[in-house]
Amino acid sequence: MKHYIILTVILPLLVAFLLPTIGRFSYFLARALPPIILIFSIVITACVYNNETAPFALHIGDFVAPQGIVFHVDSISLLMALSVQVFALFLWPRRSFKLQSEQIVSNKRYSLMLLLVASANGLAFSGDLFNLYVFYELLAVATFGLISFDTNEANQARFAAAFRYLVISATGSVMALLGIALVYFLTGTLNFAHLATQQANLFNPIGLSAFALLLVGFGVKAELFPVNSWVPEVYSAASKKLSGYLAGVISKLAVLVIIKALLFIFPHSEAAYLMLGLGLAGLLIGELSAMRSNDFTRMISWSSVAQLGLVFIAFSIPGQAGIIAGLAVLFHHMFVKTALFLIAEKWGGRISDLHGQGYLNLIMSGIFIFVALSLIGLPPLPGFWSKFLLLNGLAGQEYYFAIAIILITTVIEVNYLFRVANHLFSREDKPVLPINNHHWFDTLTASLIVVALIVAVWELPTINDQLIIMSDQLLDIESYVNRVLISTENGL
Amino acid sequence: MIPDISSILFSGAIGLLVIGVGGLLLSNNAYRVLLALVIAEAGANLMLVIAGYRWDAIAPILTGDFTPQPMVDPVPQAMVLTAIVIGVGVQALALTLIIRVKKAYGTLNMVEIKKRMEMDFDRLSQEANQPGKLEDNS
Amino acid sequence: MYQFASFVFLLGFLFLISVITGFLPLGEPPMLVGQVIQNNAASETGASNFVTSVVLGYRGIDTLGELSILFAAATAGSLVLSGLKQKSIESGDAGFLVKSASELFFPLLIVVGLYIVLHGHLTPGGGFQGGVILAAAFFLPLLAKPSKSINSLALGLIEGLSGAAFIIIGLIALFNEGAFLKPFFENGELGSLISSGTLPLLYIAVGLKVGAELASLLNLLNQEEVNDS
Amino acid sequence: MIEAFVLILVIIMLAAALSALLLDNLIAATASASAVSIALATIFIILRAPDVAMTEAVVGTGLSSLILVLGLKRLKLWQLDTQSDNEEVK
Repeated sequence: MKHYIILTVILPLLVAFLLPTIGRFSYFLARALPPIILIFSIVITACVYNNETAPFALHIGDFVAPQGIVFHVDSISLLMALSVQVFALFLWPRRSFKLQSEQIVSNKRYSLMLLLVASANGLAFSGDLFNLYVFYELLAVATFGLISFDTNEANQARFAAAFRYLVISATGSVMALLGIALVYFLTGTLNFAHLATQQANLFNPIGLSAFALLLVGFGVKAELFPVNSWVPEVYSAASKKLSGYLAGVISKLAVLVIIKALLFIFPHSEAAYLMLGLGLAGLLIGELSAMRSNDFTRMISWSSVAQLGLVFIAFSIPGQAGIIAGLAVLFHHMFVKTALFLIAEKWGGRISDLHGQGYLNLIMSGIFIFVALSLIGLPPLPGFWSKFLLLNGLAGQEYYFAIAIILITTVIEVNYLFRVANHLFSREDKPVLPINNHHWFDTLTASLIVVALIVAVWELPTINDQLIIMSDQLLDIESYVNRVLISTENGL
Repeated sequence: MIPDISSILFSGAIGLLVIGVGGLLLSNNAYRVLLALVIAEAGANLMLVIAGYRWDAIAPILTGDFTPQPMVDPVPQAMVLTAIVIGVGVQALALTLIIRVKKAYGTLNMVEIKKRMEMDFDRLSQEANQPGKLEDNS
Repeated sequence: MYQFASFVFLLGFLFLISVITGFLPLGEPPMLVGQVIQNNAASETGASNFVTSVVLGYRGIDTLGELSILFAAATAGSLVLSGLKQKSIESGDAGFLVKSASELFFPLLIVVGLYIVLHGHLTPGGGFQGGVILAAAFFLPLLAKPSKSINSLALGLIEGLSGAAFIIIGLIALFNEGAFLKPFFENGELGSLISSGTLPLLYIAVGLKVGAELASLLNLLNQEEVNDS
Repeated sequence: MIEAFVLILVIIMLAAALSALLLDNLIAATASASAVSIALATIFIILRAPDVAMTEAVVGTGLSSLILVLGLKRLKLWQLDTQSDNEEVK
């Protein structure tokens, strides 16, 4: 059973390779196959999750670690993979064409989407630095292709946005490759478990620089502060469902990679301070820019930068408190941001154009109010608990400066989110624009997210237990090393 | 007179990296940004190969009578193989994007492209909620 | 302002990596992983080129990811250019020299490319290098006769099937041997052409895939826009 | 002896890299970028990495330059005359 978890990476790749060819013979098959594969890999992931076998290490090709590549499967990576696949299924691009010639284009888009899912799964599981780099690049290339697809030909900005994103991302990749080279210079290995045993070699300024280079490199997708100028451009130019997927789910996988690097390569306070500083800068810049923007999409893009800043601040708290707070903020943001981008699908223009829409579309505006309240952190919504855990952890470390900034930015958050709410329910005597209603499936997905958040309030103790289990597994480096490096013969 | 080999090699890698990253940051022409990217990637690759180099060792290929001798580390070489091919794929994709940007905006100047893009965003933002816009289907 | 900030960053970057490399020892790598691979690779994979055993054996999934990146780049590239009305360049045939050279070199390049692919586990070279040469071989006639175009259906078929072949070899290993991409044929005699288990098969798949992807990328860039306005 | 050889190669490589960014003519810049690859491939051979050297030579010098040249042609920048190119560069 254990080895079949790799099918979640392999099968999407296989189908993606064959999809353009299949599509030439049967368009129906090409449309039906990707969701079937996604459901199949969801079933596999869920089975492994329920089987209580996790955590375990999967040696690809049965080569003994650290020579071979290892997939390390634990609760957090299974949960991330599960969310990647489930969100992909719900945010799957709808059919857009009827013309024969354009079906091919549509198939290519499905193909890229499958590559995106496969690489995200790979990022969740992989336990090897260079393998992570390869999956990260695959994710980037698939993203560039998906961004530059739009049915609205008037949207020429998407190419410029994709190109500028590519330049930033490629610069980040060069930095990450340099970081990998430095790590290899110092230790002669790339396996995380093996690196953890070599930490003494890395505890010097060179190790810190290697970590900083990796942070910048992998931080591009995680919307980290100095390399996040692509965020509002890409999310404005790309389709909103894709933006929701990138902001909600994909950025979290980049965060997970950085956390792994922090725990296994450089678990020292200097690295944590670096992350804290960059996170605070991202939080401030994100919230201030969100307040200044007049466009709904742009506003939630900047707010996404700010939220990921919060995630980095949380993970920079040493010890278990930091991991728990970070995971809570991370999962909360995953749901909330996806819902916000689903709302932006039809309301993506100027905020002032939205006035009066709340009365026309009560469901969506209700969802918006609920999600906004959770994002701000109104008790007893899940957002409150995640922010509470974060502030608690910061207070434990006496980072009062960070607490002050978080509280100030919360006020800013209230300001801009309620500006939108004011427009939605404004009683001003202006004509209400006849905006199309959201597609029923998007409304359903957004409602499901709200239901999930409400259930989360009832199930708080269970979630707390799960978070503790996950953080225990992440922090228990010794048994991680044992699982990966000690022989695997009995695992078959 | 001649500096020792390690400083020569390292300065080669550093030079390529700095020239490449500098070009990425400071170039105004989109095509030149692409060339800078090629150079920066070459520098990172050279760094990786240097990481596996070993004095008085042979290339990691068994020849002759297959007696084991000290060899240079094969792992970074395998990684560089992968990185080179990845680089070429990204480069080709970047070129297609440049072609579309040139077609759309008629310029390769990065500042100009950014300006035109922001203008497009403003226009899209205004049009997004106007009646009669295309039924978009993402 | 931006220029100044970039300049400062660049100076800092230069200083940082110069200082770092000053402390790095050249020529004395720790060889933690590399040494073990040198001791075991010949018996575990049977390839005398250790880079090949790392690329296809120990790090096989990296290579799969890399093939996917090339595929993604070709797919995304055609998606980017798909909105343009385009056609093959119609600038007439190239001169006599290019035409006869292409006819002369076409079989030669195919043979060289296949040789390099097939001997990847013995000598330097392999699927990537050979694949690039194969792509060049199929692109050469296009340079000579620009009005011709590559059969995109056949190219797509090779693209899809060779990539699938790599994965299916891995899946056979998963279902028979219990681990993805585990080499499963006899290793054979070290240094002979038919040796090292499934690695040559994998390299053939890699070569075809790389060749097909790069040929389609070159074909994509060799079009020209129709001026409709 | 080998030091002198490597030194010359590195100097050629860095000069080519600089000229790829500074030359006004984009064709010359592309040619310089592929000169970087040639020098780099030679350095890889000296570093006992024949596989990498071969890939760098085939991919970096051949394929990558071919892709860049095709792109230049398509961008209508394939002009040997620097004068008209200047408008684009500045």
